[in-house]
Amino acid sequence: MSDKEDRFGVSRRDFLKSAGVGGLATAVTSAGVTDVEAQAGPRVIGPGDVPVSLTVNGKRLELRIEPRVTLLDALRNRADLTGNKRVCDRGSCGACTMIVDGRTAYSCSTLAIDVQGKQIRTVEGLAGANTLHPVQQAFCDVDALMCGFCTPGFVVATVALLEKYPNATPEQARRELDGNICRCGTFVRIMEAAMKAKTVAGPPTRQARWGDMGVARG
Amino acid sequence: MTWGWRVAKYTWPEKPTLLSTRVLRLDGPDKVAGRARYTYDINRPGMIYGRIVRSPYPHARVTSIDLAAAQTAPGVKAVVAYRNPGDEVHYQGDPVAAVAADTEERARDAARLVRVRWEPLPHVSIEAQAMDAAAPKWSTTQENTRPGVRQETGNLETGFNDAAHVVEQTYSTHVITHVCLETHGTVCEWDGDKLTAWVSTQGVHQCAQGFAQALGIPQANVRVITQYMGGGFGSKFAPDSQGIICAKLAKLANAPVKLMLDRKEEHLDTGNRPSAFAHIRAGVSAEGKLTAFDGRSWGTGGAGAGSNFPLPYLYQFPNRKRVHTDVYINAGQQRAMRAPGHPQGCFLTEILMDELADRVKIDPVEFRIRNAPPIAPNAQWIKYFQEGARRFGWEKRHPTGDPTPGPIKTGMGVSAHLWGGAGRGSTAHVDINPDGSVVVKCGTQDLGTGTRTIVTIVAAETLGVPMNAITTEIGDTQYPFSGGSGGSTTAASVSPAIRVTCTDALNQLFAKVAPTVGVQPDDLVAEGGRIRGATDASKSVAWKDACKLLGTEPISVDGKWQDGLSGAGTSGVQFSEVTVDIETGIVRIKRILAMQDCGLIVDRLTAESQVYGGVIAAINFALYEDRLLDRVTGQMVNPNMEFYLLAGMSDVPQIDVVLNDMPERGVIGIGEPPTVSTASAIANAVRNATGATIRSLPLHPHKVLAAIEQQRAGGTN
Amino acid sequence: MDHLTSSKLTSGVHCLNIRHKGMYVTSGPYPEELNFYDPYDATAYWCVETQRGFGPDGKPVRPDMCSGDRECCRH
Amino acid sequence: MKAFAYVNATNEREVVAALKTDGIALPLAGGQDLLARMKDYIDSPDRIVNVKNALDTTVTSTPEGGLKIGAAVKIIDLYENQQVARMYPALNAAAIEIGTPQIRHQATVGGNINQRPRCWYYRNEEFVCYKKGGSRCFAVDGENQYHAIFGNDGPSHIVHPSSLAVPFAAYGARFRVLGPKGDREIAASDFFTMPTLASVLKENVLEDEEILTHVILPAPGNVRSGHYEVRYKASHDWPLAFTTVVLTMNGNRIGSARVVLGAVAPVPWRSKPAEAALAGKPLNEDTAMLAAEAAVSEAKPMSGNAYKVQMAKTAVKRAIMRAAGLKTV
Repeated sequence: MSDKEDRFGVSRRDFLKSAGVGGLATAVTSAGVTDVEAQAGPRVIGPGDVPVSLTVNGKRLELRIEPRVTLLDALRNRADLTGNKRVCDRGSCGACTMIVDGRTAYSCSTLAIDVQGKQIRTVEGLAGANTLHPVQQAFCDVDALMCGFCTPGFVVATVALLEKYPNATPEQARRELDGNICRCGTFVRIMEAAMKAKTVAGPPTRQARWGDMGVARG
Repeated sequence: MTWGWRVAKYTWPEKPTLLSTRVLRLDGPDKVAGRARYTYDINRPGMIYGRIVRSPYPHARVTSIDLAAAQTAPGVKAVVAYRNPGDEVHYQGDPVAAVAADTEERARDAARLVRVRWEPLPHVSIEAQAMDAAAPKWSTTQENTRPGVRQETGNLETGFNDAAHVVEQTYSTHVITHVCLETHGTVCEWDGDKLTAWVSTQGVHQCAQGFAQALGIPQANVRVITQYMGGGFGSKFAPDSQGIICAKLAKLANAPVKLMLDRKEEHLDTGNRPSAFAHIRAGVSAEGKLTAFDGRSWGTGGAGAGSNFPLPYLYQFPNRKRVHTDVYINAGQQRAMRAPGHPQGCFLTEILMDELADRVKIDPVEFRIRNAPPIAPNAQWIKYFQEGARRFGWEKRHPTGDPTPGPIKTGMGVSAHLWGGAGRGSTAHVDINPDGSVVVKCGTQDLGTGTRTIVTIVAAETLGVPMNAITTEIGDTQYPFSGGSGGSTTAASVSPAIRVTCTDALNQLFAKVAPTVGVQPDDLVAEGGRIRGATDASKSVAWKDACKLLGTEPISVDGKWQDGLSGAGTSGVQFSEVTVDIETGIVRIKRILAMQDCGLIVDRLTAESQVYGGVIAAINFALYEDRLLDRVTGQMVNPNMEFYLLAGMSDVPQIDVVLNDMPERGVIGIGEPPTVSTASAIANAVRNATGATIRSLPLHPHKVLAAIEQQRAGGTN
Repeated sequence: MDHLTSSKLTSGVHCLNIRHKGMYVTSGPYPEELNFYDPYDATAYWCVETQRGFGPDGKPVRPDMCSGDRECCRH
Repeated sequence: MKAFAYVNATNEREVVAALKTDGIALPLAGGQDLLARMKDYIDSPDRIVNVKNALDTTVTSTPEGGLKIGAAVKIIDLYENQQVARMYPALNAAAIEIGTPQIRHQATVGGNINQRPRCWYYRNEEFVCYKKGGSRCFAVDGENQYHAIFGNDGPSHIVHPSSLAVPFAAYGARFRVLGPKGDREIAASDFFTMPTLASVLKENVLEDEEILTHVILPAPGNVRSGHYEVRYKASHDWPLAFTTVVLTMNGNRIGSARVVLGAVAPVPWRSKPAEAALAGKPLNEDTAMLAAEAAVSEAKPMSGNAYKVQMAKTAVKRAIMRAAGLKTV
């Protein structure tokens, strides 16, 4: 790491030794004796590459990565699963949203090593071989996407919404989709898609279709 | 210049089957399924990752750059110094060096090992401060301000003599950044002296030229590919420094390099919308006619970049004067951002309009109608004011200040805008193959506006075949030249090119099949997958059978945009209803109505999406976004998406879009206009709700509360 | 790049390496535009050599800056 | 993010043991705060101890009629717990306001209580402030619109970021912590520390190698509680001011009150003046307004956040009105 004196004109070396406060506890720098019974304890692994086994879209994925690699980066950079996007990389925008054991999670803010043994679903795992997931179809049908970069995250969040509330109210939908940001401004139609997807058994919507002749005027 | 002459044979169909209908976005399925590969998603064999080292200081001189530690760090394949000792950096985020390593994590590690020594220089980061003669200078060689040219029309003295009321106030808007969800970046791969670059760009051909000239290689050696891109909003027309650095790292490492900026770099060094300030004195006659406008304006486009905007905007002040000053500060430079200048000029003018309307006690819609330019094909404001007011329930609007009890006040506002959107110059190629397949190639790119879809719509409409019979190839410099996608010019440039090219190809096919069908080529039409006589439909041949007559040689046609199929000039009006909690100052938007034209609508579905998107972008401009520089250190305090606020689902109101289809005007762009006036309509609605005027964006609660407080205290609000 | 494609730059006066968005989009004219406001210049400029808003000499890229005798100027 | 070694602890004691190392070790629960800090190089630990599989993930009844909440309970599970919703409605109301669905699915009760400040100076590497071993609080002369309006004696002017700490303090919760010297219990209101030059590197009383394991809520008793958050955005955003009130009723009158404000001070801010203004009064809008005025009577805003005084006042008033079952707007 570059010396803080160079970067910011203030030395942080002392601080780094003493200020590791956070998470659920304070930092530990002392080598003092503890009253907690000394025990073999769990194994310390890393910081170099370690084997990490993930279950993604029902398939087993064996990787060798550093413990610091996030779930998002593990899939995008090591498994070529690039459907979910990196946008804010800090758990603010939702483009990286995956479903981990049935609940949505920001994969940018999840370590890959922490989700071993869990069922991970990405946007790639939603569509069938020849058919889209009803949520994906609804997004297409109402044009709930533009540049499409937020879309995979929104699609995953909407799938999770409807798995939790199959008959979601607009209020429930808004709340469950509040963790995602779109910059093109497709929100109105995403809401429309969510409401449409919950009634997939209903009649097809407006006359818009791909490629066919004789599309009716809207 | 080719405009001004018309070719009669190229026209839009009178009774289209696809044009102006709701056609689904072609790449929707690939995008919703995560199959669409953006630049960020390109993974090449042997690819490594680039990372740029940037200045943490807003203004400094580089005293030394030591690359040694980075060069020997694990996984590092290339390290370059981008600056030399003695060089001056002018903003936080100014690039100074770069590394490439085998993993992203190691590239970040190595970047932190580049030891740069700095001599910090005095900086300036606030417009008002920069304008002070004693202020620190943003550059050791440049002044902080650049005075503009004085513009004067009519006679100000006469204008103010005619005024029954005069308003004099200062108005302002803030700096926002583009926040493209896909950050700027590139994947560069060399094959000998040939470069292939996947770039998140609004202009593939334009990027190829940039790479070639910056790297000193023939443009023929550069191929740029952008199949999908995650938002540009005016900020992605060139490879930029990160593109050139990426290409150099790839050359040095002899490996493909992916270099995508992170969110912080994106906020700091990929452009922004300049701030705008104006001190305005304006007069209105007793009859409610604008008489005079005297404005002194300024703003900053960052380090050495301009900040001008149109002022006054749209409304007719017969006597006016205006002087603008560019102010330079130590911050990243501005770039074109969705309707450059217009949102600023619109806001500054439209708030003033409501203040003037209240002085003469005329309803704001009526006041605008009295002062709007006369109705014309490209100037539909008066019509939209009238029809929009009816649709929106404007008659329920109370005078300024919601009289109902309780802390939640409701109000309505209105605002108007315009944009050019004219096209020109695109070229295209079409092959009609003997097996009936059709390939359309155009070196344009789809930013999410639906370009891929409209290219296919126009080709299918012209050739009379289903859209799924067309293979559309865009987003690659291997295809014919097209302009960068900016200025809302893409639809108006590309659609005519496709129409012309496909018409020419079809005419060649008509000539081939005429003898077989037994109808003169000029009397043939293509429709419903068949070629048939225009008057005698019984004489026909199926598309596939017609193409078989080509034998072994396809019809292969190049064509170019021609005048007559596209137009220029759009107008729009927006209405907004908001609530304001006067005990917290928090504004919530209830609904927005957007009235908009764009000439001939190509795809109604994606055109509507453009309007929704423009409105929502402007909600962000009005309420949430704000690039905040620390007033002491000049460093950005919110270079993320946590404290750089953007609307989420719960912040987005009901939005109604009314598109005025005007096929006789040809195709005109719609990307920018709908984002111009929303913020003004919102601010006017806040004023209507509270009776307090906020003359500065964003409408943060602290300003709302202060304005309410000032109004209660009997201030000049 | 033909400078005549940019109304903001003058051939023989401005550096050939100056770029702005208007040179890169195939935009048609909108003659009535100036009925609705007076002319203004909101343009962001960059140098094709550096791909930044600063020239090879580190000074800003703007028509008023890129028309003189800067060492990097290419007329 | 600096590379780190990783320990997957399976019980509380393993966590404490694993936190002992020559370098810096930090516990990782939901990770919604810590990973962002690490990515921004605010913290660069040598070792991460995963506590998700080690700490209690359940909510259980206590013999005293209260609830014991494991530190590893996810926010979403806290929100959806029926006992919590019935017994401590303000806690339930606070839980759903936290972050986003994705964050609530990952983040834990312990992590929420122990998260580090969201101050933008603290969060940006460039600003070496008191909390990072520096000798300045940049907010004093800088962009302090989201900083403290109470407890502004310095040296740091952060607002405490925990949404749960406020209702926990108002309901009189106690925090159980475990460390090398065994376990101890600390009242929620004593857990958080006002900044001093000696204590500014952390926000609470946890010692080295100590971890929070449980929150213990007393039996609610005959109380009425209310919670109100003022937020700029309706979607994902940090509150600008919020309040939990817990009123012990004495017939139709308020017997005693706890009024705790959030996002206004370096700790969850208990307002004694507001509590005094409520004692003995009927529970109605007039009382709420008086208490709200009292709550902000001692506010000392900074140069750019006086507006938050009005917001805090409104939050107090509306929290009391909610406790009274009255419409707030």
